[in-house]
Amino acid sequence: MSYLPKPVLVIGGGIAGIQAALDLADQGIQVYLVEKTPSIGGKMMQLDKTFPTLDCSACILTPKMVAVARHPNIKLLTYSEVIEVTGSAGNFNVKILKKPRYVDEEKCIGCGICFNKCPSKVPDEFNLGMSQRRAIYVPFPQAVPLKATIDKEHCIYFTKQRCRVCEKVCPTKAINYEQKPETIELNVASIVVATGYQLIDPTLAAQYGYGKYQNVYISLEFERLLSSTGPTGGEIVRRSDNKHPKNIAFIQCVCSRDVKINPNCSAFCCMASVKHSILAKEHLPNVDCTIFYMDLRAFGKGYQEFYNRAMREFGVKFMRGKPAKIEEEPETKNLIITYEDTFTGLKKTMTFDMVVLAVGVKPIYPEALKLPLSEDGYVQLKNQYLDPVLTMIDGVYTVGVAAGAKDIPDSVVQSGNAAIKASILAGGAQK
Amino acid sequence: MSEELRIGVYVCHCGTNIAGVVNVKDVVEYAKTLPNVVVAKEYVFMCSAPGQQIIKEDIKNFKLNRVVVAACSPSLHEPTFRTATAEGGLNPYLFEMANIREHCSWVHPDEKEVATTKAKLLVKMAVAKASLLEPLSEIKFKVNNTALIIGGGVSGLAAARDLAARGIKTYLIDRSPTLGGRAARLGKLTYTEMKGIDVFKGLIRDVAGNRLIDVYTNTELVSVDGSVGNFKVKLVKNPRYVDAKCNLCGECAKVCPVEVPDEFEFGMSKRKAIYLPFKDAYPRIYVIDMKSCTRCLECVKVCPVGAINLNEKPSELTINVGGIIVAAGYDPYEPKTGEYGYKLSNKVITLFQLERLLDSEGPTKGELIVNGVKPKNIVFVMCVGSLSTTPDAYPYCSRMCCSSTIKNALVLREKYPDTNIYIAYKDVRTYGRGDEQLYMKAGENFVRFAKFKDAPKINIDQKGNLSVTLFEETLQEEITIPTDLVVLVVGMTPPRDIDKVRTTIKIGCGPEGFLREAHLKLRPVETATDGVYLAGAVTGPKNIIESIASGSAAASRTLALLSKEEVAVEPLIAVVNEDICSGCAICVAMCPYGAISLKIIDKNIRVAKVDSALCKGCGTCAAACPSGAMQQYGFKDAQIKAQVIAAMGEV
Amino acid sequence: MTYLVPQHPLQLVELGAERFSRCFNCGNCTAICPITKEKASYPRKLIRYSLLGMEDKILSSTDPWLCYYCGECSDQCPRDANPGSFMMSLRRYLTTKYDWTGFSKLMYYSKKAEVIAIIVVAAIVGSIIYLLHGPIVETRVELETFAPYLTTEIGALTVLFVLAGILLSNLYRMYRFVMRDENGNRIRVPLGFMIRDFIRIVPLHFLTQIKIKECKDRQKNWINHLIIFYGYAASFILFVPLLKFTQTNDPFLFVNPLSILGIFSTIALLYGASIAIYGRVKKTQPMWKDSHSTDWMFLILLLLTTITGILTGIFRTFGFPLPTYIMYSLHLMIAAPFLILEVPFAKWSHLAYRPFALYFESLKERYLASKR
Amino acid sequence: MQKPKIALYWCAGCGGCEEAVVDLAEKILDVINLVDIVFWPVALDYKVEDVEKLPDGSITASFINGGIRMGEHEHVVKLLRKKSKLVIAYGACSAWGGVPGLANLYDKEEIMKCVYQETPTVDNPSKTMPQVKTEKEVTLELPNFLPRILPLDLVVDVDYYVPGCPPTPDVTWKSIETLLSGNLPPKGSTLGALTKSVCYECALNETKPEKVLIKDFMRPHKVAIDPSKCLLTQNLMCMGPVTRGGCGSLCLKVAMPCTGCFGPLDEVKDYGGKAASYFASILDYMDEKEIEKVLSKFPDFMGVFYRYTLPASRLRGKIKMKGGD
Amino acid sequence: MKEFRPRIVVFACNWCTYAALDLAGTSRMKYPTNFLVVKEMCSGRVDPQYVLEAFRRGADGVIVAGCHPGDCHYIEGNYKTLRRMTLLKKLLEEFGIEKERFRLEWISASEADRFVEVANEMYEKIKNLGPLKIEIEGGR
Repeated sequence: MSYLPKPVLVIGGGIAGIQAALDLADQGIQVYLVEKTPSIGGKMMQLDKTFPTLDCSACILTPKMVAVARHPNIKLLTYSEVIEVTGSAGNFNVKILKKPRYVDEEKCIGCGICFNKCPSKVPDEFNLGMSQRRAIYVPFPQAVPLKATIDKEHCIYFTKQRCRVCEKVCPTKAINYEQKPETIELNVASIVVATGYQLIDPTLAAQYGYGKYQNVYISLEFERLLSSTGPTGGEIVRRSDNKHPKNIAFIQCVCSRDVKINPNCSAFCCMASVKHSILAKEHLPNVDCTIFYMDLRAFGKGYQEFYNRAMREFGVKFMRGKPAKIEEEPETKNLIITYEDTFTGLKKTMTFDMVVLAVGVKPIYPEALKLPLSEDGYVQLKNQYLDPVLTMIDGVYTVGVAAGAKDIPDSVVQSGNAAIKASILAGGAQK
Repeated sequence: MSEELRIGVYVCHCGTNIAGVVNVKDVVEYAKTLPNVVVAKEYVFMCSAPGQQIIKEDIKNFKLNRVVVAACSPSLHEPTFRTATAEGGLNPYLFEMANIREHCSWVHPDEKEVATTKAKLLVKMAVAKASLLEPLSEIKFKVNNTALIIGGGVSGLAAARDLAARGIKTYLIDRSPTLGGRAARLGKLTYTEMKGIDVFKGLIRDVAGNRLIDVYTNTELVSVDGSVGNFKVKLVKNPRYVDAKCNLCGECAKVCPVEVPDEFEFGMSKRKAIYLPFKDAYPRIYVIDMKSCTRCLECVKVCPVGAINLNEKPSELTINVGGIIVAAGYDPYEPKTGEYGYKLSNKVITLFQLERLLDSEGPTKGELIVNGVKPKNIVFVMCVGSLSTTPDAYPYCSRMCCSSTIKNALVLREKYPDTNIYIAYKDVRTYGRGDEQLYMKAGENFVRFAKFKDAPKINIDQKGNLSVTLFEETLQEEITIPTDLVVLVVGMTPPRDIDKVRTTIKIGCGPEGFLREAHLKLRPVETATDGVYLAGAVTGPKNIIESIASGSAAASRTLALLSKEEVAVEPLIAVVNEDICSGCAICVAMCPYGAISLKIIDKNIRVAKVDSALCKGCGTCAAACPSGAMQQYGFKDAQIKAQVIAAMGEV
Repeated sequence: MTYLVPQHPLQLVELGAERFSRCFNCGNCTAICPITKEKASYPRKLIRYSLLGMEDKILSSTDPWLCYYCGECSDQCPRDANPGSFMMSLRRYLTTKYDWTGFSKLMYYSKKAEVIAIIVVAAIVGSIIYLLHGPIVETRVELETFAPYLTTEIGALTVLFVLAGILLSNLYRMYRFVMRDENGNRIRVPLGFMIRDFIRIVPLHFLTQIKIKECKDRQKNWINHLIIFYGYAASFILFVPLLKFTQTNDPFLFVNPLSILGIFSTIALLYGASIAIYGRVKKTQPMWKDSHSTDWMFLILLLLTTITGILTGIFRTFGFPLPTYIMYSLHLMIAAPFLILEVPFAKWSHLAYRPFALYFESLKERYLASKR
Repeated sequence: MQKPKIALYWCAGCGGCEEAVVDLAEKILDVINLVDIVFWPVALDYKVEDVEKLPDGSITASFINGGIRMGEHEHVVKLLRKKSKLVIAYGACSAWGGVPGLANLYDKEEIMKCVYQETPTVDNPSKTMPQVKTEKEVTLELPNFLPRILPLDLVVDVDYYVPGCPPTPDVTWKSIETLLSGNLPPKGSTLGALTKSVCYECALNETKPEKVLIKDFMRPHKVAIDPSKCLLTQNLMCMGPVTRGGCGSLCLKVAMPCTGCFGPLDEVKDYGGKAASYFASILDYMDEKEIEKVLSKFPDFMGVFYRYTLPASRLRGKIKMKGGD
Repeated sequence: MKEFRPRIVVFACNWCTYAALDLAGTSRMKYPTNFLVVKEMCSGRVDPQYVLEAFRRGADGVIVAGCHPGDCHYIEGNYKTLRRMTLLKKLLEEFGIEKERFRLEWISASEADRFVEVANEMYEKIKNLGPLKIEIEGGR
C-alpha cells in the first residue's frame, strides 16, 4: 500500500486496549499504548479465572501482554497519562506525561533484588490492599514491562532523604533518583479510549456494612483470595480469624440497578459470582455458596450452561431476593443477612461466615479528552447502530467497559471494531 | 549427520532466583562433561543484553551449532534466546531451553543439593534433545489480499464496508436475492428512533456501488480449497431471471398471476412470483421465484425494458481470497405447531411478526390489527425456544429478546395507551447499556411482568378466545390472563444449512450448531482455522449493535491478515516420511484441522500428505501413526526419547 | 382462578401511589420492613398483586392496615418505587371498597365531590342552626339558650348513630372481604373464638395503637397519634355524651374538671393537627411525603374544628355573646362534615379498620391452624 | 570356487520356520546348488561338535529360528555366532520372541509348575520336577531353562532379520537372493520384506473411508466379515497398519485380520505400545467409560498387542526387579 | 543408606500443564524434587512407547498430563490422549507395573495447586512402593 499510515493512540492497557493495540499494530499501523499504571494488564490481570470456560486469566492474558511488548509497531508508554488533546480527526495533537519511575527502564532487568531489600512496606493495590508490596515494586510478577517503579510517596529516600538501599543492591545500577517527568508530544490520526472502569464505592450501599464488618468482601477482593498469586496464596480465609468459611453469600447488584447509586446493570457480576461460587466449591468442597440475585443475567455464549452447572453439579444455591441488610454477630464476626425469599414469600434471616458483594462499576475517562457523556454516565455515542464505538468526537472511539459495562468477549469484539475504525482514519480511507 | 556436534550450554543465575538454590557452578562443570558440549558458561542474567551477547559471541568463537540455555520457562524467554541464536548466525531452531527456575529453583528452595542434581538432569535432557535438533525454517505464504464475506446481513455489510474502507477488495455473497438479512425486517429499534431498515440503508450507502465490493446475491458456496492467505473458493450463482436493465416499474408483478406468502412479512401478506423482496432491497432488481413461477410468460410480455429471461442458468465462478468472514446470521426459533398454541390460533404470533405489524411499511402499515381487530390485552411469552422452556427449546439464552420485548411493549403502550400488556418472563436479562432503564420505563408505563418457571400454557377455547395460564413464581399463584394476542418471543437458532457452509470451510461448531470461535473470550471473531473469521449471530445470539461490532471486529482481524505480504507459520508441524508411510490413513482421522490428506503418488500407492498451512503442530497424528512415518518437527520420536533417556541415570 | 382486573393499579395511582409500577420484584421492601413477620410478605407481594390486577387478593388482605408507613421500604427501594406510598394508597383504596354507600369512592376519586360534600353538609347544618336555634341573648353569653341542649344533643346523637351504623356495616363488609382463604373461599370461625379474640385485640389496639411502636423510630409518631386520638376522644366525650355539662349557659370555668379535659383536648388536637400539617408541608417524614387531597381535608377540617372550638371558648369566656354564637355555629358547621364524612368514609375510619384488621388476621390464623 | 557355507538352527519355536525352508519347494534345489549346508539338525546329521571343529568365521551365514529359551540354545547360538560371518534371525520368534515369548508374562517357576504339575493331562503324583543335573548312575546334565525367553539379538549380535511366522517362501527366497547378491544391506536390516506396513500392499486399503474411526471391537469369529471391505472399519483388530509389509497381505486376502507376525517397522521400538496407540487413537469415544466398555471386550491385551514381540518389547515381559528375592 | 527419591517423568502439554508447572514456580509452591518434565505441544503427542521407554530406563513413575477434556488447545487432542492412556494402563497392569506409578491427569494452566497435589500424592505412594529397578536383558 502506497500511503504512509499515521499513528493511533490507544489509552488504557487493559484487555480492551491491548486488543485494540494489537489489532492496529497487526494492520501495520503504528500504535502508542498509554497506560497510567506501571504495567499493562488492567483488571483482567487481577482475575483468577474467567467464566464460562474457567480459563486461568493470566494464562490467556499474559501472552497478549508479551505480544504487545514485542510488537514492532507498538510503542508502550506505561506510567504515563494523557494530559492534553487538541486537533481533530486525522490530526490530533496529544501531550503525554511520562511520570518518573526513578528506575532506568533500559537498565532494569526486573530481577527483583531491590524490592526484596526495600524496607518500606505499602498496601498492595494489586491485591486490593490485602497484602503488602514495597515502595519500589513491580505491580505483579508478570508485569509488562517487567521494570521496577519507585512509589515516591512511600519511598524512604524521597520522604526522609535516607535509605537508598535499592540503589546499592541493584546489580545493573538502574536506580536513578534524579529522574524527571517527561512530556511526550504526539500527532495521531485517531484515539481509542479503553480506560476501563472503577468499582463504585461499596460503602454507598451502607446496609451491607462493607468496611464496617471484616468478613464482608467485594468481588474483586474475593477474586484475589481465589488466586494462587493472591495475598493468601489461593486460600479462602476470613479477614477476622484466618479460618475457612463454611458458607459464603454472594450478593448481586450492589451499587448496580439501584436508581439512587447507579441505575445501570453492570453486566458481568452475575456470571462472575457464579464463577466465584464454583471456584469456592473447588477450593473448599464443603463450603455452601448462596447467590442472592434478582435476575441472573447469564446472557452470553455458554453462560446459561455455566449457571446450570453451578446449580446442578456444584450445588450452588440461588436465592431470588435482594437482601435488605447485613448485621454482624459480634463474637463470631459472622454475618446475618435479612432477605425475602421471593419464591416462597417468606422473610428470612440467614447467617454466613463470609459475604461477597458484587459491586457495580462506573467508567473512567481521560479528562483531557472532555468526552460528552450521556445521562447514564457513560460516553455519548454519535450513532450507536451504524458505528457502535464512535464517540461524539470524530476520530475518538471508546471500547470496553468505558463504553458501557460488559464482559471480556464483548470488550474484545469492540476493540476489534474500534481498531478498524481507527485504522481507516490512520491509513487514509480509500477514495 | 555429517556435521560434528558443537553444543554451548549457558546457565543463568537469574539474580538469586536460580543461583540462590542451585549450585550453578556445579551445573556448569557437569554440563562440560556431557557429550558434544564444547563450552559451558554461567551468567547472572542470560536474558539481559550482555547475556545474549555471550551467546552470540560464542557461536562465532566456538563454532557452536547447538545452543542450550538453562534459565526460566521457555514461555517467557524462548523467543528471546531464539532471536539471540539467530542473531549469532545460527538457525533459531537449533536452540533448546532447560527450565531450571520455575521447574526447579523456585519449587525446591529448601533442598539445594537435590535441586542442583535436578538442574543437572534438566540440562542433560536439554542437551540430549539439542543434539538431535534440526534446522527449521518458518513456513511462509504469500497473502492474497482480498476477502470473501458470506452473508449480507448487517454484520456482513459492516465487515465489507470497513474492509473496503481500508482498500481491501471484498466479495460479499448472500444466498437470498437481496442483502439485508434479518435486521432489515425489524421495526423501530431499541435505543433510537431508527428502524431496522434505516440501519440497512445506512450500511448499503457505503456498500452499494463501492468499486472494491463485489456483491453476489442468490449465490452459494460450493467449495473452499487452500489455506490461510490463499483460499480458492468456488461459488454458484443461481439465476435471478431478471437482469440489471430492470427499472423497477413493477408492471411484471401486476400481471403475474401467482400469489404466494411473502417471506419478508413472515407470511402475513402475499407477494407475486416475480417480486422485489422489499422496498429498499439491494440489488434493486426484481427476481423470479422459480419454485412458484408457472412460466406463463406474462411478465416477459409486459416488461418494457426486456429485462426478463426465464432461461437463465446457474453459473459457477471461482475466486481467490486471502481471508473469509462467515456472517451467515441466524434463524428465529420456529415453534412447533401447537407449541404455545402456535399455528393453532392466528392470535398467536412471534415477536418477529409483531415487528412487521408495527412497521409502517409492514403488511398492516403499522397498525396492530390481528384477525381484523385491534387487540386490547396482549401477552408476551418470553424464552420461547430458549432456556430449555419446552422439550424442543435450546438451553442457551438468546440474549437480545428481553430488551426487544420490552421495546415492543413500550412501542405498543405509546401507540395504543389503553392496551394492557403482560410480559411472562423467566428472567429479565436487560444487561446492555440503557437496557435497565428501558426495563424500568416499561414498569413505569404499566407493562406488567409475571415470572414463570415452567412454560406458560396457552388456552384456546371453542370460540377462539385466548388466555395464558402460568404459575407466577414470585407469588406462588397460578394466574390466567385472558388475552386477545399472544406474542411468542422466539429465540435465535443457528441458521438452517449452516453445517454445509461449516464443513465446506472446515470450521467447528458448538453443541447447538453455532459456529465455534478460536477462543470464547479472547478470540471471539476468529476460528481455529487460520484465515477464517466469524461475524454476527452465527456464533451465538447477538443484537444488531453487537452484530455490527463483531462484523467490524472480524474485518479488523481479517485486515490484520490481509495487510501482510506473507504469513509465517511456526514450523513445528507434522512431517511424513514417505519411504515408510503406507497410506493407512490412520492419521487422517486424527487431525482436527483437516490438514492431512492422502496423496496418490503412483497408481494405487498412497501416502499421507500434510498441508503445512493447516497443520497447527499438535502431533497427535504422529502419536497415532502405526508405522512411525509421521513425525513432528521439534518433537520427533527420537528427540523425545533422548530426553526421556537422559532424564534417567546418575549424574 | 383469579380474575384479573388490569385497571386496578391505575386506580391506586389516582389514590396517590407513586412510581410503584417500577417495582422489579426484589423483595427488599419486605425484608427491610420492621414489622413484617416471616410469613407476611408485603409490600412486595401486594405490589405484584396490584400490578397484575389480582384485585381479590388485595381485597382479602389485611396487610395494608398493618403498615404505619415508617418509610424504610421507600428509602431503600433500589428502584425508588415508593412502596410506602403504595401501601398508603392501598388503605385509601380499601376504605373506598369497604364503604358500600359510594361516598367514600366519590370523595377519594374526586376532589370536587369532596369539597361539594363538605359544603353541602356544612350548609345543611347551617340551615338547621338557622332554623332551629333558640333565642339570641345579647347581653351575656347564653350558649344553651342559643343552641338548646336537647336539639343539639338529638342532632349529635342522630349523626352518631347513623355514622356508627355505616361504620359498622363497613366493618362487616371488611369482614366479608377479608375472611377468605387463598382460593377466595369464605371462612368461618366459631363464635367463641370471635368473642375471645375481639376482647383480646380490638380494645387494646384501638385504645393504645401500640402497633405503631413496632415500626422503626416511631416513638414520636406514636405519641403524636395518641395525642390526636385522645384529644379527639376527649372532645368527643365532652361534646356528645356530656354535652349537657359542657354546652351550658354558665360561664367557662378553668378549674372545672370538664374544662380541664376540654383544655387538654383542645391543646392536644391543636398540637397534633399542627404537627401533622407542618410535617406534610415540609415533608419531614416519609409518610408525609405524599399527601392525598383527603389527607389535607382531614387535617384542615380538624384544625378548623379545633380553632373554631377554641375561639368559641375564648369568646364565651370573655363574654362576647354574638361572636360566641356565630363561632359556635361555624364550629358545628365544620365539625359536622368532618365527623360525617371522615369517620365512616375517609381517613378517620382507619381507627376502626386497623384494630379490626388485627382481629380478622387473628381469626384467619385460627382458621388456618384448625385446618392444619 | 567354494560354495558359501550355511547353518540352520532351531531354538524355541514351533518348527514352522523349519517347514518354511522346505516350503521353498523346487527352489530349495536351487539353494542347495548354490550353498553347502554345514549344520541343520532337523534335516542333516551334523553334530554340534562338527561345528565346533569349523574355523571361526567359516560359515557364511547362520539362519536361526526360534527364541532363546534354554541354556542349550544360548550355547549353540553363541557358537554359531563365533563361527559365522553373518547371523540371521529367521522368523518372528528369533527376531522378537514370537508367540512362545508370551511366556514372559510368567516366571520360570510358574511355568514349570504349570507344565509339570497343574496341567490336567499331567499325571505326576510325586510332583517330580525336571532337574538340570542328575547323578543316579551316570552324571547327566540337561540344558537349563532360562528365566526369560529372549529374542536372538539380545543374546548374540544379529546381522539381519527375516520376519514372519513363519517367513513366507517369497520372503525367504528374497532374503537368500539378497545375501547371495553380495550387495549386502546395512547391518540390522530386515531382509525380504518392505519398509512400509501391510496396508501398503493390502487391496482393502482403498476401501477405507477418508477418516478411519471405529466404535467397537469385534473378534473375527463373532462377525460375518465382508471380505471386500477394510477389516478395521468392520471393528476388527487388524494389525496391518502397524506391521511390516512383505507378506503379500496373505491373511487379509482371505478376510483374516492381520495379527502382526511381520513385526514392527524400523521406526517403531515397541510394537505393542505403538499398536495400542494406533488402535486407541481411532477408538471414537470421548468418554472414559465408553472406552473402557470397548476395551473390556478384549480377551487378552498382551496376546493382541504383543502376540509376536513381547520379549523384544521395552519391558521384555512381566517386569522383574533387580535384586529382588 | 541414601534416601529413595522417586524419579518421575512428566509428559506435559505446552498450553496447560507446562504452564501450570510454571505457575507452581511463579507462585513458589513446593513439591518433591525429581519430577522431570518433557514438554510436548499437546498431550496428544504422547506415544505410549515413551511411557514404556521411561519405565524401561528406570523411571519410578510417569505422569501424562494435559488440558481438561474440552479445553484442548488443539480442539480434541486430549481425548486421544485419554483413549491411548486408558489402553496403556491395561498394558502396564499386565506388565506388572503398579497402577500408582502411572497417572493421566488433566491440569489446566491455572491449576498449579492441582499439580502439587498430584505430585505429593504420587511421590508418597511411590516412596512406599519402593524403586522400580527393572531388570532388562540386553542393552537396547
